[in-house]
Amino acid sequence: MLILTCPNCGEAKDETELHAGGEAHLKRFGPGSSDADFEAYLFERENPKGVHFERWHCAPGCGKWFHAARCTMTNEVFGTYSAQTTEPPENIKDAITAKRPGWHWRQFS
Amino acid sequence: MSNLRSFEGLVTVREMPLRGMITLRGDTEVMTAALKSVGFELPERGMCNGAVVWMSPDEVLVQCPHESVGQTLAALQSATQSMHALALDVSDTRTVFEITGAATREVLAKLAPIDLRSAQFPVGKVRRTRLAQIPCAVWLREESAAEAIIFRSVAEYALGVLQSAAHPQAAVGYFASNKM
Amino acid sequence: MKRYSAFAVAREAFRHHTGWERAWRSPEPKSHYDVIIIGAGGHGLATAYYLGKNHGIKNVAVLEKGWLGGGNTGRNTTIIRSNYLQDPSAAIYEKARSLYEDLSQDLNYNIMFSPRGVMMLAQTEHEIRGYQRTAHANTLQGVATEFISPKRVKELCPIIDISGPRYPVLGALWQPRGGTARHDAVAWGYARACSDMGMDIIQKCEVTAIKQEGGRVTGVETTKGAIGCNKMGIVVAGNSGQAAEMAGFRLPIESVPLQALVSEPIKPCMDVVVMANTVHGYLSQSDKGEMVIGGGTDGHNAYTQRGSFHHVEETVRALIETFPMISRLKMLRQWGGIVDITGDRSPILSTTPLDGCFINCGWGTGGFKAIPGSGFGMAQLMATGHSPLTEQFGLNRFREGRFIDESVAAGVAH
Amino acid sequence: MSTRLNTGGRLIDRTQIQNFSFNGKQLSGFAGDNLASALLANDQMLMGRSFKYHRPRGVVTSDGSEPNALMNLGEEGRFEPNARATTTPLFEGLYAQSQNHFPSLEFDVGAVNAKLARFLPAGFYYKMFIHPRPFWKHIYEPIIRHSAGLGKAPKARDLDTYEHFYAFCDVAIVGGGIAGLQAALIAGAAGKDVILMEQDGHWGGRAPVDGDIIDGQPAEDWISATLKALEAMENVTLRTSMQGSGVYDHGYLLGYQRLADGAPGADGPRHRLWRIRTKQIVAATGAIERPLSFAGNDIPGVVLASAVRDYLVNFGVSLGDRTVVVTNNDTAYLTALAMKDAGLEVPLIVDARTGGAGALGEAAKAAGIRVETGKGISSVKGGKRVTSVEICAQAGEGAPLEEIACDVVAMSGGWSPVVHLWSHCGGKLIWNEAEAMFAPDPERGPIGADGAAFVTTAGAASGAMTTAAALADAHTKLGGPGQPTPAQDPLTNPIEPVWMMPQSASYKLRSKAWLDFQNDVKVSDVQLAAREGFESVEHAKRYTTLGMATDQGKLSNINGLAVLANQLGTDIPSVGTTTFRPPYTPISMAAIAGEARGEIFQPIRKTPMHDWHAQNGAHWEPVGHWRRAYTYLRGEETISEAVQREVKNTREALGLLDASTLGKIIVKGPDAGKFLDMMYTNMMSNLKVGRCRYGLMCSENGFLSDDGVVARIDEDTWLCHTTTGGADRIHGHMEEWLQTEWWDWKVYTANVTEQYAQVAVVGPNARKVLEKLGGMDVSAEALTFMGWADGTLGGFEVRAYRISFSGELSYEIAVPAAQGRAFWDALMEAGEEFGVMPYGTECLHIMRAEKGFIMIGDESDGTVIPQDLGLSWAISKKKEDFIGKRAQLRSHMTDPNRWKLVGLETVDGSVLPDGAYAVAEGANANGQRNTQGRVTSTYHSPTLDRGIAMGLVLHGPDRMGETLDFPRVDGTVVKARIVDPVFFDPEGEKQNV
Repeated sequence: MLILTCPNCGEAKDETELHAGGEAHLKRFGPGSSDADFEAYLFERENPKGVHFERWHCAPGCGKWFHAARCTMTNEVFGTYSAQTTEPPENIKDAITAKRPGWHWRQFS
Repeated sequence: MSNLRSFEGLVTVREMPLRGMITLRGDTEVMTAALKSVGFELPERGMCNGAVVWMSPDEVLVQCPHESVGQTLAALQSATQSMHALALDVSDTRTVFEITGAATREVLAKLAPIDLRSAQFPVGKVRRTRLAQIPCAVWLREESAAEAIIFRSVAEYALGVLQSAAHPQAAVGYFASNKM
Repeated sequence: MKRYSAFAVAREAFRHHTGWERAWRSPEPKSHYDVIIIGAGGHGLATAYYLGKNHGIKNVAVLEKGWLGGGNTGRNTTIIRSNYLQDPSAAIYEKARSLYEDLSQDLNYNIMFSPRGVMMLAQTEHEIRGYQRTAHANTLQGVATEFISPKRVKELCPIIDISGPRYPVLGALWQPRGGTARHDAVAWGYARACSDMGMDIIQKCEVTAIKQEGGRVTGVETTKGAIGCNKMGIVVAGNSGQAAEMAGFRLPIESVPLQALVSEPIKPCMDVVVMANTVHGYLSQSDKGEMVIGGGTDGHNAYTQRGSFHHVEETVRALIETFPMISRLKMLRQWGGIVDITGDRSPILSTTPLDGCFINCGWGTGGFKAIPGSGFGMAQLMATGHSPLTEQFGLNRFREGRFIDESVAAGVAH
Repeated sequence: MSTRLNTGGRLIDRTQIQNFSFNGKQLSGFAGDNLASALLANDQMLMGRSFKYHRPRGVVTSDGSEPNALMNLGEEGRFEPNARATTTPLFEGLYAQSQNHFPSLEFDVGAVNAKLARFLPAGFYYKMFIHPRPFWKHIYEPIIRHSAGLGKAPKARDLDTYEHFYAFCDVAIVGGGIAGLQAALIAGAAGKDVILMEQDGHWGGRAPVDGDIIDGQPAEDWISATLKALEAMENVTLRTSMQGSGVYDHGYLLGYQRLADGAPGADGPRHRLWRIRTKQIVAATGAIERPLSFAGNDIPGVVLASAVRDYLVNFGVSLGDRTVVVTNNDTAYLTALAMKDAGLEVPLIVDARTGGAGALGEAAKAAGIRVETGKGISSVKGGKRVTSVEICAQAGEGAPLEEIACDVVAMSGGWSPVVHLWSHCGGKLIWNEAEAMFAPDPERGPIGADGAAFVTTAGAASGAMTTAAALADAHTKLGGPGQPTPAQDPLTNPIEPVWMMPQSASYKLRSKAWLDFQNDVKVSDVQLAAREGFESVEHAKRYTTLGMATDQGKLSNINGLAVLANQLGTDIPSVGTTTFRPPYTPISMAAIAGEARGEIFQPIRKTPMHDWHAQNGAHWEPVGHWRRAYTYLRGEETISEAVQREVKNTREALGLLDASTLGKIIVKGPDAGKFLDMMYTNMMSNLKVGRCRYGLMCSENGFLSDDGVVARIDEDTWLCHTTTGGADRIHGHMEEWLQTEWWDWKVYTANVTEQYAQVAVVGPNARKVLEKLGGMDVSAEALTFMGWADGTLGGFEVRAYRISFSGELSYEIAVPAAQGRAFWDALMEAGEEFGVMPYGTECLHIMRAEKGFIMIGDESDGTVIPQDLGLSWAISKKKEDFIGKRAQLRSHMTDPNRWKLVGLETVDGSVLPDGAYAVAEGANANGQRNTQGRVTSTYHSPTLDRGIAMGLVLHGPDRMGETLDFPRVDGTVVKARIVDPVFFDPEGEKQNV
């Protein structure tokens, strides 16, 4: 039963007040993209045992999306942050490094 | 409207008469300016200043007498005419139940997964959450009075779960206001 | 192998059961096998079994990082059915179901297949139409199902409140030869039979790397040393993503906890398996008398094998609505397993970008019922390069947009 | 015999007699009793039958770990199976029956199984019942099922109510023994918000029973003083009869509060399930005494030593006149002393340790009790009650040295810390060799959101097994100030592990030495499992069913895995434990569901006109949480007749549909047009103000997901209609893209679905009724097809859309929701002269099918793309991109062999079966019949008076006029012709008037 703090409304939200939205920081591929890129965009998901970046929807709540960095093995939460970004902010990456030295996720580390 | 619903139990629950409600969306500056034009202030995050309910970083719910909603809406729309903003009359969208009594926090705590201890939920705070299985904005108007703002289609359900939670023989006695 | 029978049990009874052999050997790994199967769950063991039985490939090792049958095989709600809508699904699940019919005799191990019948309740107009469509499809697929009336539902399962009030039962898709089996016994029975064929089941042996040369798989590194192979099958639900990463490719899979629970045992009151998809709950009664309840998956990836309590709450409250008697039972135990969910929620049984390496994964919440069919098809694919059972379940379908979507009928995934 | 003594019983009130019924016998006890103590007071030691062999069973514990004394409790709507007598408070009128026997508890024919025990070793059913195949389902399984199970199945609907409570605190302490009290005192004094819960009805745990001295005073006094101090703290909440049942991620704790189990029928909830979020959980859950494994240890009268003591001290109940105590540790001496002190006989203490006890040994001898050290019990004699024990050397094979008559055997095999709550969320254990127990490894606790351990244990749960150590542990764990509270108890000598008694017991003895009482698992079973290769502790558990009974191995697990380790020639830590899963002891399903039952099982969404529908014959259809009228029944007509009537009337006169549930989303901003062009497959940016356009939405995976009419309100505002089920989903979909992909686009959305009541006014008389209401110009010229206008009608402020899904002249009129009912009434009244009738969703479906309009959820099912449905006209060729466009370019999506939408009409005019498939020649490689199409929706058209259908067919649009075979499920075939899907008024003459 997770609790995640929505960075938009500032509330510590119970899992039942949130909706999980899958992997964060996907890059959209539209018309003109290759079959492989499009397939990867839609289906190939990071599925790590450990540090993961994911999207959450604060609903019922302020209705905003946000991102969380969480460990899939322990449910430790390294931080939550704005969804309006293409990569995890430095403070989140630092927080993870402090707890999980040597971590990496896609091109981030 | 004479058929407003109510009941008494651990708390008193009353359906509030139709109220003017306007959804206003915009960035902080836009909302501040627009609210100022009708004599209101932008509440702090997560708070309600009586008239205006903070809903989201770019959304507030403006409450006013039902008779004056047209006027207020027009004023907000005109104040934001040249800006990127949205102001809509949503007075009919929601139903408001008022909950009063010493067990106000307790009854809400049976239905909403939120921290209602007074230090964490001071008077004036509003929290958008769920009331059992429906979305709800809970506003603690006074120490022993709250308003639950819910969608009108589920008003009967809301009343039903409040009634169950406020069963006279179901006191919990957890909060300072009605400690057991 | 000494045969199991009532006579054998009687014989042993008079010598204090000292004559029983080990159900399976506990060998050290050899340096090379024709085939390595990674994962000694039901699917992995069944694959090995049919490689030996159907294709004569017996120089096989099944590697297991923990104990055999210790993953989802031993954690599910043991439902067996094949009333699927789409042809590829119906084919593999019906193959599995028909193999289950004779599996106890085939393995000389009582896996307690109990074809007590499975019904999927229609509680909305939409579900009625979905199940009628499924019944039509099943007729053409050779799967014996029928759409039955609420009255018949009540006769078959008296503890259902068909009158609602919220979701009255409007009918049901009924598969009389669906049912349940003893989940652990399926793994044990296959393991015993594999071991008897000379295959090595190596427990507590974790694969740490997959080796390849020139784009072809050559073996594995394990916690018990390097082991070579000509072909490899990866059958590791809940760890598929990690295994694929070792083999150098990616999967359209996310891993999430799935929960189940049982009540305390009570005297028999329910002779069928019921799935109520409107309210998202499955219910059957085990031979011990426990009411076995399956629920939903978490929305977020996790490997914690527990999951969030609110899913239990949602499932229980929904089932009480349709089965009021559950209200006064007590929950004895809840648990979770990790299931692999694919992009279309149907499984993957496929060749992979790595030559000689095959993968069987993505069964989501529906793997147990498929075990014999999955093993049968997978063995055929690995031995011959082709199986009609697995053909449509290839990895390439995600690129082509050729999905096998079972949720279309009435929101029933697996 | 067991009986009530004349004195003693700290928990009972002898002035309040309570009558109860057990197996039809009228008995009585006292207030404060539980059912077990009351039965024992009435010499009812036999309380149940075991699961497999139906052996007679008596109570063995005094708490929730009880495996034997399970009851069918209560009747009808308040019946509960498997109620533990040990945790069921006695009340006036209690009605209990023992379980799992036929015909009676005393004479159970199922006990024949016990005679066959040698044929029923662990795993016997895997080896038997294999042939012949049908016998398992029809013969063997029914017999096994019938003899298994425990309590009866409830039949009546539950009469009680339940609720949840969400509490947040700093420290939640589970266990109201001395460690829990001490922890609460420290946390409370430090100003933290504390919840302290105790599963029993009273505080203090074992300390008062065991006569501990705390802070120089009797434990009872210290407990009272501590409680008084805690009650004075505003920040501390104390609850009894509340169990900490389960620990979940991020500091989530279930508190199972039994409010009315001692007073069934009382007004108010029976159970309350607390869902506590706390920064720290302190499991002060104590320890459970283990049985010893000797032959005959399951015979009624063989009871845990601590339980014998509990019944004596707490309830003034003696379990028997002559108690033999058998132990491997000091604590059982307390039982011997207590019994002796109460004037009862203790002929012998059998201590397996060669050294015996220290101070307590001396005390026993001083009290005149004979103590034999280095000895064990070789077997217990008796049937339904212990009659004697045979004593042997613990070190040997069990040759009897002496037989001693007794009616109680009080056994203690040592203590296991209750580590369940520590373990639920991943806390790890370490084996403590000196104390012979698994205890929490403080270095590896369960990880919380912040990465730190959020559960600690305190007291015996930590493995602190003396009173002083328990208090000191609580003090340390909670960071108490100064020195820990001093305490004394007489325990001095260490335990010596005894996993089998005697050490080298023969097979005969081992096959009579029970590990799991309820499931009938014996030492010999676990040994057999290990020999057969079931070496993992999980394998052994599942093969033998050890620990799978209703006590979940609380009594049996450690003993069982020690036997397994021995058999495997390894040590206990390498065998490890099975996984601890919630709940700690079973909790009611009803408490889990909480208030959600009956009327408030789920929300029902109601439109402003809902009550009118209900009062006018609505036959409801759930659509999401909405209730929509499927049709309105009049008089005696059937549903189908009502639907046909509504269609006819709407086509010929005037129909009204409550369309309020359709989603309505405002999209506004400088980039709104650009945004909607991405959302819809069509172009929306070029829609003119005042006009409407039908639009399609797809998922990014290309499949059709929703449709609806979009109206342009002003230069930068659009209103998007969605399907009923789509309102929240599509609004969420829009916001998701705006927030997570195009966050720099200037667009605001608002879901205004509930702001409006919307009525479809449909039929040849539609304009007439609106003109009669009057107020705005709704003429063909002023409000053209696919136009909209604001205005008034009959004094209501409305927005009128001239759109049609039926092929009729049709308007959809939106009014503010609060006026919806009044507006509906006005329409009904004004429409009377024009033949107005309301119509429901089925009529809507038929009318649109007659026109060949697709329906989301019928023609689309999540696998269909707009191109399949002949909707290419609604897919913009000009746009570079929209959601789903790229997906629709994949090879399978552009495959010319995709099935395409056509109309289908049966050759004989009948209605095609819903969901039927059109067969093609031959079968596929899996032997499945080939198909070439399917029915997506099918109706009897009252307008055309024959069956009409739509379907998806291979190359369908190119095969007009061809006939297809649609087999029914019974094997007969319906023949249907491929036709144009527009069955009615193809030129659109009726709607364009």
